[in-house]
Amino acid sequence: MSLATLDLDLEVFHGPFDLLLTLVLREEVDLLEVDLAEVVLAYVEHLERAGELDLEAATEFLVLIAALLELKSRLMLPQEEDEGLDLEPREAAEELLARMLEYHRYKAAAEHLHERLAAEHGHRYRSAPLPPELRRISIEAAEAAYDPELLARAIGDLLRIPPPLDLTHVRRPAVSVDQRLRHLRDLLATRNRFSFDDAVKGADRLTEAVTLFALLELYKAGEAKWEQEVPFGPITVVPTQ
Amino acid sequence: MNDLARTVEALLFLSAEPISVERLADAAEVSEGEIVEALARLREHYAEGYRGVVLREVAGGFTLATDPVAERAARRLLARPRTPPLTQAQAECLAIVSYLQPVSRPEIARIRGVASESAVGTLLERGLIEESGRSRFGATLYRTTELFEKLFGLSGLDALPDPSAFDPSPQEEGELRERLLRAGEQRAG
Amino acid sequence: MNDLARTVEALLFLSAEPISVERLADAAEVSEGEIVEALARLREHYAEGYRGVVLREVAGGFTLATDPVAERAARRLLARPRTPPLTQAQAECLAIVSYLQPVSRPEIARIRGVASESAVGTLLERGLIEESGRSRFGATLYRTTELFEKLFGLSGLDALPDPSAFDPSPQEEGELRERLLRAGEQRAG
Repeated sequence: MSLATLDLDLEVFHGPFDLLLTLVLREEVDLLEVDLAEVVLAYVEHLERAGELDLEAATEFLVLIAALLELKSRLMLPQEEDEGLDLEPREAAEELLARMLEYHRYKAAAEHLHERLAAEHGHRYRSAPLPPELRRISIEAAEAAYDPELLARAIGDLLRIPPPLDLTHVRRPAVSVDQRLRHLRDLLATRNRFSFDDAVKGADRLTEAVTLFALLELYKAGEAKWEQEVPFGPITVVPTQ
Repeated sequence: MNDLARTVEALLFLSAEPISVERLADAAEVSEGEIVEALARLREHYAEGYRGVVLREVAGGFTLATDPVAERAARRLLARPRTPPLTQAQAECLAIVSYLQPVSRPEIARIRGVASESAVGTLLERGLIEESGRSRFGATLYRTTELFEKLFGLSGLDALPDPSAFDPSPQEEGELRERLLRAGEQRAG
Repeated sequence: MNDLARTVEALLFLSAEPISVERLADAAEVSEGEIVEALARLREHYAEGYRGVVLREVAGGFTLATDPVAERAARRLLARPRTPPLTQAQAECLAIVSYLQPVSRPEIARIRGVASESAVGTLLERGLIEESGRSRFGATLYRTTELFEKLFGLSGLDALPDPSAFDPSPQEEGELRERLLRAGEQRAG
C-alpha cells in the first residue's frame, strides 16, 4: 500500500497525501491551516482498511509527517519567543532541509539498489561442494582456525529464552481521580474558592497531575471553573453558580 | 549455440549433481529429443582437450567437471581452505548442526527463529557441513564434515566443548534438542 | 584456448567465491600479467549473448555466472528464486550501510527516522550485511558482505555511484530551501 493511495478529506485540502505535501512545499496550501492530526487519523484508517501494516509505507509516512509536524510547530510559535528557542528559524529550516536531503539521498540510493538487483536478475552463481578428490586436498592442508568454544557459546545464546516483561517496577498510581475529585469537592464545600496550589500542597507530581485531571472533570460536570490572570500565574478555583 | 543449448549449459553449470535428460527437458519445457540435440551441440563446445571444463555423461545423467589440466593449480588454490570469521548466523547454524546432527534445515530455522538459507548455503560451500540423507518428512539432513573437525582442531565430535558452561538456565529439564526447539519457539513468539 | 586459459576457466568453475587476479596467478604459478591475458581470452569465449554461462568481475575478483537466458529453466530446476526482492525498508538500510560502513543501527534509524531493527535483521540473515565491531558507544557496527557485491553485480564497493549523484540538483535544493525559509518567515508576518 503506497502513500500515493492515501486520500485525504480535510477542511483545507481534498486529495492524495503526496499532492498535499507538494502543495505545502510550494506554499499553495498553508501548513498552519492543515490539521495534521486529521492526516494521521486518515492514515490510521487507511491502514485499518488495508488490514495489514506495510512497514515501508509506514516508514515513509512517519518521516514525512514528522518533518511536517516539526515545521508546523515552529511556524506556530509566537514571534517574541524566538529568543528562547535553541534554533533560529533560518537554522531550523536549514536543519530540517539537511535531514530531508540526507534521507532523500539514501532513499534514491535504495532505488538504485533495487534497479541494480533487478538488472542482475538471471545471473546465478554456482554453489557446489568441491569434487571429492579436491576435497581431500583441502582437508589434508587444513589447520585449526576456529575456536570450538564459539560453538558452545552459540548454543548458550540459542538456549536463552527472552524473559517476560518485568512490570513490577510500574507502581499502581497511589492516587485515583475519584480520590482527588472528593478532595476538590470537600474544598469547594468548605472554602467556596481556593487556589490550585493549596489543593496540591505537599503533593507529588503524579498527585498534582491527577488533581488537575479531576479539576477538568469538575469543569466538565459543571461543578467548578477557574480563573488564571496571567499565563503560569496562580489558578483560583471557584464553584459554578 | 542456440538458446536451448545455452540454457542446458547453464543448468549443468548450476547443478552440483548430474542431471538426467528427463529433468533437463522438464526444466527447459521442451521434449527429451530436443535436449539430446542441445547436448550434442554442447558436446562440440566442450570437446575434451580444448576447455578447462568438460561435459561428462555419468550414471544418472550429464554433468560439467574440471579437466585434469587444472589439477595442480586447483590443489594450490585450495591448499589452504579459506577461513574468514564466521558471522553470528553462520556460527549458530554450525553449532546447531554440530551438536544435534543429523539435523534438517526446517529444524535449524525453528531453533533460530528465522530462515537460515544463506548461512547454511555458505557452510555447505565452505565444506564445513554436508548433506546426510533425508528425514522421514523428506527434508535434507545435515552433518558436520571432517574438514569441520580439522578447522576447529577437534579430534572427533565427542571433543565438542560442553555447552553447559554457557547455559543460561541449567536448571531447565530436557534434552538439548528439545530445549533448543522450545527456546526457539518462544523467541519467535 | 591455451592451457593457462583452460586452467583459469577450471579454477573459476570450482571456486564458490570470486577469485582475484593475484590468487589466480599464485595458483597457476604465473605472473598476474599472464592471468590478465588468459582472462581476456576467456572473455572472448564467454562473450555475453552467446553462451549459457558468462564471465563476470564482481566482489574484487572473477567468477562465472549463468546468463539470464536460462533463468526460467533454472528456477524450475532448482525450485527457488535467485534471491527474493528487497523491501523498501531493507533497500534503504542496505543503501545506508553500503555508503556509510561501518555504521551502527542507531545511525541508520536517525537517517531513516524510524527504528530499523527488522530490516537490519533480515539483511543480516540474508548475508547481505555483517557485523563489524562496535562503535565507541558500544553499538554494533555493520558493513556489507562479498555476497552483497556478488548479488548486486558490483566489482567492488567503489563501483557504487557517488552518493551525491542521488541528491537533488542545486536548483531543486535551492528551491526547497527557499520554500522552507519563506514558510518560516511567513508566520512572523
